[in-house]
Amino acid sequence: MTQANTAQDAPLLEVNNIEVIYNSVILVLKGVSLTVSKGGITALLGGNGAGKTTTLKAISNLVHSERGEVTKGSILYHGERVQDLAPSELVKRGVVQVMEGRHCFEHLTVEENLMTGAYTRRDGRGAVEADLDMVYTYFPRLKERRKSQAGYTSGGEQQMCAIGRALMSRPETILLDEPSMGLAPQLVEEIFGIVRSLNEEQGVSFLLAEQNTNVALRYAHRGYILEAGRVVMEGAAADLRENPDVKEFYLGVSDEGRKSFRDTRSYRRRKRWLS
Amino acid sequence: MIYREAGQYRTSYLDDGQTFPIRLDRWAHWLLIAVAVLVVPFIINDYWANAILLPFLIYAIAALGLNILTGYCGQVSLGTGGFMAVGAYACYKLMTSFPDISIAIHVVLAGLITAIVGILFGLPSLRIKGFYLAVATLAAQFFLVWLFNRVPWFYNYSASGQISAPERTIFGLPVTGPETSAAVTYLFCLAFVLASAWICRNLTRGALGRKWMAIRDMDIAAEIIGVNPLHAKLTAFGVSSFFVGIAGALFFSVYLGAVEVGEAFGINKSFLVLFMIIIGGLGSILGSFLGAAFMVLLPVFLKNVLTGGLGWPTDLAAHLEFMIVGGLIVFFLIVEPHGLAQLWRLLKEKLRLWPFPH
Amino acid sequence: MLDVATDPGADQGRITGETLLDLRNITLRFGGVEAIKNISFDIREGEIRAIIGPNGAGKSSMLNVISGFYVPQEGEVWFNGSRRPPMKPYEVARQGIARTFQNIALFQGMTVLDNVMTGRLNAMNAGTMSQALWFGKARREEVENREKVERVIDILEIQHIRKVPVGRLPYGLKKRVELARALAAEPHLLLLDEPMAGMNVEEKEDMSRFILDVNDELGTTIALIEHDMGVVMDLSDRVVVMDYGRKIGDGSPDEVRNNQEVIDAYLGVSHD
Amino acid sequence: ELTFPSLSYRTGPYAANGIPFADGYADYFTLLNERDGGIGGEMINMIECETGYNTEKGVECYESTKGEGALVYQPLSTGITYQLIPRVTADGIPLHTLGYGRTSAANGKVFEWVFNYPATYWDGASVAIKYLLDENGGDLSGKKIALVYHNSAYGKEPIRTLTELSGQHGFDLLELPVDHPGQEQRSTWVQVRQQRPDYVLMWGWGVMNQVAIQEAVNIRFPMENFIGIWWSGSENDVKPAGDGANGYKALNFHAPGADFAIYDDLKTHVYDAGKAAGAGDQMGTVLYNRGLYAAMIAAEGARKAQEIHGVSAITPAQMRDGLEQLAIDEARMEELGLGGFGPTFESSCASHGGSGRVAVNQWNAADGKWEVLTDYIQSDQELIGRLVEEDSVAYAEENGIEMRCQ
Amino acid sequence: MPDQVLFAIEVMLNGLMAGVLYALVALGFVLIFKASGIFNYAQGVMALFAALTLVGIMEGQVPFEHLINVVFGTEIHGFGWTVPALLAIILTMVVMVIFAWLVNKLVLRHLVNQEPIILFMATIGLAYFLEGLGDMMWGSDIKALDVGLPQGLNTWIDETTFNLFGYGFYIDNLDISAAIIAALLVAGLVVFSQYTKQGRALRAVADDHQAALSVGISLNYIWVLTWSIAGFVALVAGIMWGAKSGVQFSLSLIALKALPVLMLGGFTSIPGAIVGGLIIGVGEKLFEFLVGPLVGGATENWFAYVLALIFLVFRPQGLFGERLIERV
Ligand SMILES: Nc1ncnc2c1ncn2[C@@H]1O[C@H](COP(=O)(O)OP(=O)(O)OP(=O)(O)O)[C@@H](O)[C@H]1O
Ligand SMILES: Nc1ncnc2c1ncn2[C@@H]1O[C@H](COP(=O)(O)OP(=O)(O)OP(=O)(O)O)[C@@H](O)[C@H]1O
Ligand SMILES: [Mg+2]
Ligand SMILES: [Mg+2]
Repeated sequence: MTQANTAQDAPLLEVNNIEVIYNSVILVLKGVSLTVSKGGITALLGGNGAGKTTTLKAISNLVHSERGEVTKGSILYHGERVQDLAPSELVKRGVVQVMEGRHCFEHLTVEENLMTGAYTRRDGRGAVEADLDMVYTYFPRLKERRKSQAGYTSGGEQQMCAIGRALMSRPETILLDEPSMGLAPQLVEEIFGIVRSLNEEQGVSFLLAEQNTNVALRYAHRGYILEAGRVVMEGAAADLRENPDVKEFYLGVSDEGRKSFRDTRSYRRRKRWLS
Repeated sequence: MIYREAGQYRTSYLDDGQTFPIRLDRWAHWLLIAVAVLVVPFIINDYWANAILLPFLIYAIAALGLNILTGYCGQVSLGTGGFMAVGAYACYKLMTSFPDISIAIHVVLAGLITAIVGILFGLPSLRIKGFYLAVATLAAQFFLVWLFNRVPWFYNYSASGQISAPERTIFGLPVTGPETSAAVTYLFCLAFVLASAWICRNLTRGALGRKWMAIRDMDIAAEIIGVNPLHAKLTAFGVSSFFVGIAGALFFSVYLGAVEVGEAFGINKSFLVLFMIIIGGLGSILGSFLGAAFMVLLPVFLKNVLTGGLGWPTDLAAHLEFMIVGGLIVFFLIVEPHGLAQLWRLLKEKLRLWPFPH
Repeated sequence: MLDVATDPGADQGRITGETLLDLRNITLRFGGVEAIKNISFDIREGEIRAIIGPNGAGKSSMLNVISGFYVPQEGEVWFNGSRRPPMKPYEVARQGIARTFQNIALFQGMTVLDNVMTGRLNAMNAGTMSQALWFGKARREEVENREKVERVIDILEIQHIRKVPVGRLPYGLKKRVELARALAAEPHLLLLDEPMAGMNVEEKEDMSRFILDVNDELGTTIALIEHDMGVVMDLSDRVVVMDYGRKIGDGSPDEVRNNQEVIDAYLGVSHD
Repeated sequence: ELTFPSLSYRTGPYAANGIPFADGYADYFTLLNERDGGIGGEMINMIECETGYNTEKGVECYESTKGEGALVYQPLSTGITYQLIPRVTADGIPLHTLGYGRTSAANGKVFEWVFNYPATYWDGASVAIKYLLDENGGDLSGKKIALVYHNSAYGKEPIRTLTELSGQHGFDLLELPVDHPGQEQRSTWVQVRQQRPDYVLMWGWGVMNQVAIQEAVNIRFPMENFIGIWWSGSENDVKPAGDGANGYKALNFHAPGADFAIYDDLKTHVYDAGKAAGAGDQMGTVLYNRGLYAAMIAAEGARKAQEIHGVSAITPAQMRDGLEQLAIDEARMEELGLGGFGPTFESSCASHGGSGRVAVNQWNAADGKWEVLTDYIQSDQELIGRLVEEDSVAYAEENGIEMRCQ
Repeated sequence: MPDQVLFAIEVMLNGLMAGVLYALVALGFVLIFKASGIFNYAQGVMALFAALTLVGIMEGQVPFEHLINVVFGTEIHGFGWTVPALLAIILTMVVMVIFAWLVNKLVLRHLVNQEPIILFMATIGLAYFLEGLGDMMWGSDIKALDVGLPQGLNTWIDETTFNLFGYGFYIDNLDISAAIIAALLVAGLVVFSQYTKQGRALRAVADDHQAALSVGISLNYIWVLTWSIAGFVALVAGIMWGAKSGVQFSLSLIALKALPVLMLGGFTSIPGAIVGGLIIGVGEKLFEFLVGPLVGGATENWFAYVLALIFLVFRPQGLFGERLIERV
């Protein structure tokens, strides 16, 4: 949290009290509000089914393609209402999402996958090639596999491919859905390293939904905790890390230091804020 | 407020697996069957039987059959017409070779013969998947039609090349041939429909049904957790063809009385039944009925409204009918891509939440 | 099965049984890519065996070899003391090997209950006729197996979503349902491919508990791929480390943790 | 009121052929209503019902109209005919299949309710050969005749007759089936080109006709040696091939064109009154005339029935009597404004098949119209009688029908 | 050379030509499948509609003439002008683009991210609609279509081969033009789909609608584009087949001839459509020539499928289709 602090106050993306309903019957988000400040890294935390993915999809407008709808509230980007824009329009404005669960184009080669990321760009071949090289330096493994069909690469390789693809559009804001999932520990650190350097060097803002709370809170500036479709806690990342509940339930450390996974005894425990 | 699950407890696993978990549904279902069996036969006339109910019932059986294969097991088939033809010709050969045996038995045997043919043409499904599999079933479709047209033995060497159903009775009442009464043919087909629906329901709620659905949803994973794809696919082909064969036999013997293979069982029939199950809902027994109703009843209804009611010239009415049917298909898909059955289910889900939407 | 006291210290590195599965000199190639290069290791009866390694190292491919989905070009698989002849995956499953998948492979169109019931398909063999008429064996089997499945559902705490189509579930729950499906088969050997990806610590703790319980109570042997080192180190008895298709380490968690090659290729900084 | 249903097809694959027929059928009845106030004082109520050439819709049409006192059905499709034969027999409603349907229904002893005059497919086959015999000075031995046919019950109809005839006259018969719908016939015509038959006969329908004629033009098969059955002989079939089709021949049992007195009446009472059916642009085409002709026979049957039974509002059973005692002679046709329009024929209890007299027409591409080439030629009644007898007796036995008219 | 061999060669050549014509229809399917994973059942009807529109424009027909006459009691029969072929083709193309736009706007947009079978169903609805609309707009009579392409036996080939073998081969001029046009189309489309950005986007869309949206590909744009191109291909197919048989309802049934071609070549491969067409064309003609007479003929319909089936058993994704990704 060094240089980024300076620009952090201007809100870039505002989500005000949105509700999302799938199939017009399943209410998933029950009033979620959050802001992503310009040049900030914002983490969205929460258990399975809390609605992180749905929030990101609501922002990028992909909920429509899952028969979901934002029924209440508003989403503002640069102060402008964006919830009725087509997803491609949003990408043009610089918001790109890395979807949960890889979603590579299976039949395209890794390199073609990356090139589709540059679909909306108009700044010429050279710039695109340069970025391709940049992605390859971030993920050397991709370079090795660049001619194979993405469908036949390993889980982690697909994850890198999806992230690389998003980088290719030179976004202003990236919505990252569980980037660390299925990646080797070393690579997780690397990816967050990339996030930080993009953020600091190029001013890219991030909204990242992440289960790996530990790492996420280490890199983020701000965090929101979502439970059952509601924001239950928010604050600066550093503060959250100190919160005893967060510590116990999200970081897996209790007062005595890190617990062994063998030590967990009971299945049902209550979170204090949910009583 | 009546439509609720709450307060209805189930005490055994069998209870839990029953077809209609909600009491109101169950009652509605029995009421419907009671009306179909006890009331309709007394008020039915030739028009309702021959023009509306018979085709509806018979197509419902065919749709059930195809739904097993395509809806439950995920194998796209465009050979329904050909398999119906097998049922029809098998039934014809049986009827004429063993005139003393009950027609009901002939129909079932025709189903079994079709099942064997179906299994045979199902063999390529082991290697060929998705839309590509359609080629195997299309080969069946065209080959079977060609065969029945080409080999005179199948139509008993009649000069016309058509097969026509001689009169056969059940309990002394004619069910085939010219002298049938509306109520008898209706009840005969209804009996087959009810039995088919019940059997389909049983098959799809048990182990076999789960095998099929596993293959449909993800065949590789299914194989890895222990489903033998050969067995699952071929049983689906067999069971499916069995019902389709029965539908074909009834279609020929009870409904039309005389058919020519190319005309009655052409590729259009395959498409028609496929449309029924997609519109009605893949992998849904109710969907088979809804789809059959949609594709059989809607055109008749539109025609009666447009020419009978509004007095349009028949050609404009027919064109408009096409446009409306097409438009409605698209409309329903947009409202609910998973077919009428799913639409119905969602409606009920909403009803259950009513009056508090969330 | 709940709350069984286990002494964590004693568990680690415990003596386990006979060799259950032995992989000998496995080599697997896809066209030009050599995904597995001459790897051998064994899994003993009753142990929790972890397989770790960087992305694309060939871990999932290894599981696929074990479950018969990939046929290695070279090498032998010994199971239960005898060499396994070439087999179809479903035959392997019938020998008592169940698994979960890295990219969730649930049956999207079915409810949770039905999905878990598919785990019991191999135990259900009523004839088509009996099933069609829902009479006799089919009916009996359904109830018996349903009971077993309900136990698994109870253990994994997914009762409340029993009737929900799996397509609607969030990622983490899907993983749990997959585990339930594999468990329902009452396998001898359970293969888990990143069962805890996409879970937060709390959920991982739950999952760990489930895995330990299964291992303790039912004596199920478990092979586990996981990228969370905490989990791997805490749960497993022995660890194999793969890198670029090669085996670079094999031993107790402690041994592996301190192996320099492993640190370089995979762990980066050493994890506690 | 006299009810005549018209099971037409103005949509579907054969719409182009169904429309003119339905128009002609309708216009004739309109004319009778407008000019004469119906038949024998009873107005005509024509109910049109769209079948789309689909058997199931045909059944629906039949069931929905039969309750309205329908006097005679003209189903206009072989498939629907076969459905309806048992049904009309049970319901006691006459069925007229004008030059199509089940040939052996010509035997009224077996098929009480079915009429297929004035000519059948077997008559057609016989006349075609007779005509060719004529052209060749009475000798066809050593000649090769190809039959290009729609691979269906309809297309296979003439084979039996032609086989008999080839035995009699010593010509070779080459059978060339074309599968429905018949858009691609290259291999058929390459074979024609290789085998060099002297003549080609065609039993085609729908798009098959157009493609066959186009292909024949392409391979430069002499058009005058190419003869189609009456369902392969409309303007629709030849026009797409343009000038190349000039000289193509087709059988017909009525005349083409609008040079008949009745057209004057139609013009004043129907067209100019804005009462023409359909788009009103089909006058004088072959199929329009055929519709007209079918309606004329139905009307004459009704008239006859009224005469026999002395009532004006006849029942279907009385209509049957009328149709069964129908006698169309020159004088009557002249009266109707249709002098020379069709062959004369008489029917009786035993004979429902007409006189079996058929003419050959030829297409004149330059003028864009069909020309009558020959008189009505009598078919080989002895041979056809025998074949009809065989087939209908088999049907009677199979269905336990007792012979009537004994 | 013995006669039988010469005949067989002639049959084969004609099979090749027929294959090209099948391929023309199959191409339309391939395009849409490639760009959206949709099996477009309406392709055949689109060919019919395009051809009807072309003839209608050329002959100055008033759209919905019959309907207007019935509703308003008027007596309209055409504008009374004719339009030159080239201009009519351009105007028809405009109509097809509008059609593509409407399809996207009214149908596809609402079905993003649905399974293939559902999109397939939507195209069935479309086919029904278009079938009714086409007839209502332009009438159901058979229309001769002549855009000036030569038709009939090619004399040059006939004479040359006659001089060589003593037997002149029959090759239809129309088929030769079709072959040339098909070659051009295929070359163009291959370049478009393999080597351009839009082509890549097209294939991406077919793989995963959501992911395509997420990288900023506008499905609307891609779909209007491909449906327009498919409309163009349909028009070409309509012209070729229409010239053979007149423009009429049955034209929509040519789709059935394209199906085995499509499956054999692979749903996603443009060159596959051509190669598949050639194999099917030659295969079915030769089979009919050699075996047909023994079994009573008319074998072409089913043999095409059996042939495709045989190939598929060895290559389940078709000759050139993309390999099915089978992984867990
Ligand atoms: N397409 C859909 N239709 C119906 N319900 C859905 C759909 N997608 C998600 N849901 C429901 O919405 C809720 C929130 O899901 P979401 O995927 O947003 O959670 P998440 O926080 O991302 O969880 P995870 O960490 O497991 O990814 C879940 O209960 C899920 O069942
Ligand atoms: N069916 C296949 N065809 C071609 N290449 C394959 C196939 N399956 C796996 N590979 C390749 O083999 C290598 C090993 O893949 P595998 O999925 O086993 O990796 P992994 O160790 O599970 O990695 P991750 O941790 O990322 O899941 C990868 O480079 C992958 O691209
Ligand atoms: Mg999520
Ligand atoms: Mg893996």
